[in-house]
Amino acid sequence: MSREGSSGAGRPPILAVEHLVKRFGGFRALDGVGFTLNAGEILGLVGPNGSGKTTCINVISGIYRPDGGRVLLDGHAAGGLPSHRLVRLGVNRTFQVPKPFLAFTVRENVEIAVAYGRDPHADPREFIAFAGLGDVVERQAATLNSAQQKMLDLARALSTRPRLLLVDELAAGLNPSELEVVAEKLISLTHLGIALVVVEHLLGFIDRIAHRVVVMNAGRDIFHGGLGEASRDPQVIEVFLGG
Amino acid sequence: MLEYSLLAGILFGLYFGLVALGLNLIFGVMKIVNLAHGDFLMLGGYGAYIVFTDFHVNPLITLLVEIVIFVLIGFPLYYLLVPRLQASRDPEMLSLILFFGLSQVIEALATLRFGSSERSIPGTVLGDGPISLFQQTFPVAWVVSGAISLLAVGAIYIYLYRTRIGQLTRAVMAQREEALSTGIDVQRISAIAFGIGIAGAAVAGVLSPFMMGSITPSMGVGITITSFAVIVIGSLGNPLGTVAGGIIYGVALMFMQTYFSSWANLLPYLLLIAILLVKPTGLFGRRMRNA
Amino acid sequence: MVRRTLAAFLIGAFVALGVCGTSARAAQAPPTIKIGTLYASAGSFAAISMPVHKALLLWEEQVNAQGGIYVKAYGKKIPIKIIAYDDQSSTSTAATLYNQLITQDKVDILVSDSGSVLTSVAVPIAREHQMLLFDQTGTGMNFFTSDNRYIVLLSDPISNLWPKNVAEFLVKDGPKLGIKRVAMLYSTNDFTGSQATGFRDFLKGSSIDVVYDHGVPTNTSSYTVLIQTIKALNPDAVIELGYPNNDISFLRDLQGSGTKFKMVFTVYPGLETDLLLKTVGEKGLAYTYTYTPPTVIKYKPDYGMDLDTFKAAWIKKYKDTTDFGFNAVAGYVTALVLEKTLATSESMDQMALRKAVFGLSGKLRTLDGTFMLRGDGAQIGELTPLGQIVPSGNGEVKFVILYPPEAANGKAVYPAP
Amino acid sequence: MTDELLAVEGLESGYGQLQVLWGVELHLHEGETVVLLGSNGAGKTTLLKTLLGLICAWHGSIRFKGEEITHLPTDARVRRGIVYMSEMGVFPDLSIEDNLDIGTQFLPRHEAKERITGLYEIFPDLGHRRREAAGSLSGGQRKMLGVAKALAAKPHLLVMDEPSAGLSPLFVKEVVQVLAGFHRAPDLSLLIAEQNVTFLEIADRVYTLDGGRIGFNGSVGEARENDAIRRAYFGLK
Amino acid sequence: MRRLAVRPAPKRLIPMLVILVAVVAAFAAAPRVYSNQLLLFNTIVYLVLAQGLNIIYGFTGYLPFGYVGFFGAGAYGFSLAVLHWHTPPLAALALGTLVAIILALILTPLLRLSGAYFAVANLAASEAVLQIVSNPNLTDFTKGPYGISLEKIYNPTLSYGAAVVTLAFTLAIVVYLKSSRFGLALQAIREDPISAGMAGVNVVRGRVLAWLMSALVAGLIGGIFAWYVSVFYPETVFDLSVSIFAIVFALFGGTATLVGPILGVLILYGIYNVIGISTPAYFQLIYGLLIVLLILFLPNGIVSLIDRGTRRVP
Repeated sequence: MSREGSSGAGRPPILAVEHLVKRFGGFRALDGVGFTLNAGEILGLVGPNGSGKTTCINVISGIYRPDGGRVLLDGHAAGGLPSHRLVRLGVNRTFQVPKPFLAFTVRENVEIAVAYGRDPHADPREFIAFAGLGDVVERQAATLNSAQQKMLDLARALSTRPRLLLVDELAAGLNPSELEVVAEKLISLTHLGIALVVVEHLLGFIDRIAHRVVVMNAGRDIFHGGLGEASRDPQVIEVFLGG
Repeated sequence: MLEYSLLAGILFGLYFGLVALGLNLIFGVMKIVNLAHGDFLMLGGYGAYIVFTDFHVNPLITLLVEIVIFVLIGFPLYYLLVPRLQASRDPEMLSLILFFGLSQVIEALATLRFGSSERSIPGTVLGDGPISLFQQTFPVAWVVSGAISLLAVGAIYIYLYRTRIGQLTRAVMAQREEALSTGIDVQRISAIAFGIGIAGAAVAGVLSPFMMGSITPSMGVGITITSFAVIVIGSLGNPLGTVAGGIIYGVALMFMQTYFSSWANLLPYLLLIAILLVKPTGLFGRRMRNA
Repeated sequence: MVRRTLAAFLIGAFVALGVCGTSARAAQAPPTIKIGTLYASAGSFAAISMPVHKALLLWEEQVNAQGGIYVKAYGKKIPIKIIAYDDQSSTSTAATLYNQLITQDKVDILVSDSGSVLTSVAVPIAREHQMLLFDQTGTGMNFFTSDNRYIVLLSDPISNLWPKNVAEFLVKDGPKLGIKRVAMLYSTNDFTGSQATGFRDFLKGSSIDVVYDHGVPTNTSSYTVLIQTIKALNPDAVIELGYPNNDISFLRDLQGSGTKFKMVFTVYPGLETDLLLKTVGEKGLAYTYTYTPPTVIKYKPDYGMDLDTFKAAWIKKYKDTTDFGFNAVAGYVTALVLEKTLATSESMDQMALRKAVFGLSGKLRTLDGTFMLRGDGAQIGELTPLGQIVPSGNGEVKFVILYPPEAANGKAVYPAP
Repeated sequence: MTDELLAVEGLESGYGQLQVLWGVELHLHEGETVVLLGSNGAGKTTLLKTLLGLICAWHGSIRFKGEEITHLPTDARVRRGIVYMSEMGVFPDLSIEDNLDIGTQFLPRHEAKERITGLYEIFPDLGHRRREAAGSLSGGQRKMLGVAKALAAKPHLLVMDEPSAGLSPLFVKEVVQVLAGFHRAPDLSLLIAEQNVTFLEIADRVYTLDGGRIGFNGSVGEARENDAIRRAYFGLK
Repeated sequence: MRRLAVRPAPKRLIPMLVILVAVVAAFAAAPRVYSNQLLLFNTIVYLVLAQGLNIIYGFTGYLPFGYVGFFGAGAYGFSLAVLHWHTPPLAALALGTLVAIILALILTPLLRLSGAYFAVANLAASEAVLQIVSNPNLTDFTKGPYGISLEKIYNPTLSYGAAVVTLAFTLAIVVYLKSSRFGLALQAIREDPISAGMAGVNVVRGRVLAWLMSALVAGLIGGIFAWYVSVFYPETVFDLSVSIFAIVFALFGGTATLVGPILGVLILYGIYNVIGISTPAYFQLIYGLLIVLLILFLPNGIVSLIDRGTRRVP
């Protein structure tokens, strides 16, 4: 099994994760995960519950410090940096359970991220419109429904102008037409050179957008390649589909 | 001297475990900080004083009556104050202010009724002469208070672990949301815990003239702050940890009195800060609240 | 005839003038003399503040019942009015209220609250507004400086003088009784801390050995372990200097732990005898030493009620004697000094009042002894003798005065039985 | 209908000023198992919590066995036999035994004991570890305990909030199997709010909830044939 | 220069500046009209403390029950500089403030705690400082329990002026926080620290800066308090009720606003003094009841009467 992504023209990949370990007490949530990702690429991160997908994103986005292994951004070590430093380096993310600033309006939610992001000259309206929240700009985030809150999460993440976007279960809970819109939006981001890691339960959605997948189980990466191949891999079938 | 300080610290600490027990029960069940805790203790003390001076009733009998009375007071008081508080934005913080206000009201009423000078009950009421324990002699009040504290803690243990309501109380303490979902009448359980909490304060109050020499209406604030230190040392929200917190506090205080007397008051605060920084859940806490 | 007419006319004119003159002076006289003061109904100083304040109120009632107080500046009796605010034992509240009394109520006389802490904030305020501060019991040493002319201490001696008689007794009579080793335990506040300082100073150069000298926080409520520590040093005398709560706890724990010292001195059994009797009991006080209170010595006053009359008046008004004691007497002494000051001051100007108060120094003898001022306004009279409490067997106690020799009326029972 | 167990009519509710449910109609008969399909944020939890009285109903009525219960407190509803299994389902800090005991809070002591003994027979894994904290169980076992705790209350209507949440497909199947064992028990009806279609295996009828409104209401077969549902819940294609 | 993508929309800034100027001007002029200057002075002290508390509680959600510790540290820093090194008052104020800031730096680890834990630990910290300052073993340095006397530099006019300047400074900080992206960032931290980090906000730095700012104003006004009253005991400047008053005033008005704490102090401290002067016997009772009723019926402060989400109020 190859751990190498297709790295282009000698430039280091935008993200490289090597032998990443994260422990909670005696439990190894991550137990030596590794993969790489290039600009403009979408990587699907799939695996059963508790396999370490979200933990992996949490480590890459600076919410947890890694207990072992490395996170490289453009070839430079970035493991254990605080979130705001990573944001400056071009990393951002959405949350499985959206975490907007509930007392703020939609506009304020985005404005704060613009102001502290990589492009303070950006126009917050751009991101609000992209996320389809143009009609609720002055609403308090607390009054949005959960789908809207997820999109607000995405808008906030994008407004720091990330080069690497980690998307944690954005699709869950969206209806089919919404799913299609979101899929197209995520794909459109790759045209800007943004690299995406997408964690998702809905395999159809992953199939629709991801160039490659990494299948995780028990904190390890057990498969790298296309989703089609994955569904034929006996090990993947065993752990993921439950035999 | 070492042995004496240690033993005295344990006896004294047992009593302070009792003093703080109710505060911790209330915090554990409803996550509110009862800053009027010391004032309920003070009321308990005056209750014993009045009954003793006017009717010559032994405080140990008053103690039993007060348990009933304070539980009964706790009920309406709970429904008057707490549900409304819990509907607010930041109940944990606002509870600090609300109960500070209540503490002012209680102190004011006590001053109007009892006057401001020290009151006490003769120490001989609990028994004559000092008692020998492990070749050391202690005031009888300390031994009686220590024993009553143990009884009270035992009663709380039985309540929590051997009765149905106690079991439901533990459920509310553990996960309030899940308790609501399970159909537990959380308000009723909380009201009972509130009653028991202030009754615990009252029991400690009955003993306070003996343990602290005298009582005054203004004694409440100091007691509340000390109780805080004790429950944080033992772990917030874990009533039985309070006893251990009390003993650690008591022993540490007695050692300080013996060897660095003028710094004795600094100790509980440093202990409290150190424990919070090293292990915010207290020495006997199980899990971290909040991130 | 003409002469007689002329004389009558002249006399009439004089009388008229005189009447006019008198009426002119009477018109200037205010309807009341406003005395501004504070008290603490709650908080840590309530216990020492309320008795003092109640004594002032008792005096106000008595004086006004007789049509007021004689004010020499106006040459007549004028009713008094006590304007009193509750500072709740809070110094910041007290400060605001002192200012209120001076600037809004424009009181004629400013009397501080009881105790050093609540008096402290009044000291600079009075000085700033050039009001003479009638300091009742604020005995803090650093209130009194040679450059501040706006303070007089009325009812208690400055705190470091308090233990003079105790210390001298130990130095002079101690060796005869076999007292060599002394332990001192004090509460770390201004009042008792200053006494500890004074005590140390008085013992300097003597043969008495201080084997234990430690402060404890004022809110200490448990002395059992401290008593054991002291006991291990085997002292011949133990001096405990504390507030009422400290003395009560100390004496109760002493009794409770069954420890006997040959001599124990505490502050408050003498000052608040009823309170200590009620809280500690006759047994716990038996054969301990204390400041002999004015309530016992029964000085024959040259001025004002004697103790028994005062106590009777108190009982008549308040129906309770729990807080009748040293502080009640202190409040009454304040009243007597005010009375006498107004009766002798040429004008109501603050400096004239000061002159009048100083004029009383060494001449005024009240139920609290002789009033005597140092140049900076500190009280150095009214020193209380050392006494020993002797049980009478009926729930009451008697005091035997031991020192100074001229006041003594008995011998020390040493060691205590 | 005489055997109608639960009748919800015109139900509206929400949080603060935010209305979540809009005129919900839902009926459930004795012994029936109904799956309420809905995506995240569709209002499933709000609906269940309103049924239990954990959230006040703004409008509409809830009747249980013909009795109006719209304004009863939660404990009164539990006493009448509506038991709720939340997403968490258990008290992780309490022991397994405590959890089951608390489930039986409204039963007489002797009956409670029998009931728990019975449950240990059905769930032997729990019986072996009864003194351990529920939090020490694996995700699947914890869900089983949740089911057992809810059953301990002797429900007539067991209302479950996403029993599949946080479970791997393997465990979801196990939960479905367990529930299948109770399915069609004469005195037990199930109302299961889910987005996982695996639960349709044991359903008699299906409702869908979308944006706080009931969309589809029909048999499992009809649901499987319905185009919109297929697209929404059976994958993208 | 970085263009501010976030407000200040000037329409928000102007009403706040008007309020600031009006309040400061009123207190600067008041002693000419009303002669109980100390009451005015204490009002300023509480205005500064309530706003300082607003900076840390309103904007970041930490409730410092021992806030008075910084006040006391400032008062003692000032006094000891004057007593031991004969520092002129203004320089001593700087030193006093520095002492408060150093104390805040020492206490920064407490920011790892949350909710009641932080409140209680902070309370303990201020009590601990009191115990150290008032210890008789340190009498040579701190004057121990015997208190401070600074009669030589007593100057109520100048110190009142300094208090007015401090008030202006403190209100300016709050205006800045209300209208700047930094203030918005602090509120973002209060709402959700993890999301704030993902919005690019340096969470630790933001909290510590807010903590130091609130310590700074408390230390400064503490020093000025020492200067103004000139005679005080350790218990005076470490009095727990100072913390509680500041908290109650700020909450009563409404936190995370400029006007809330101002209204809170003016109304409640006003009532406090009126009761204290008119019905002293029932003073504590009435005041306690007032607090209870306030929390029960107006838990989000007076500004919540104007607007439900207090973020729109200046």
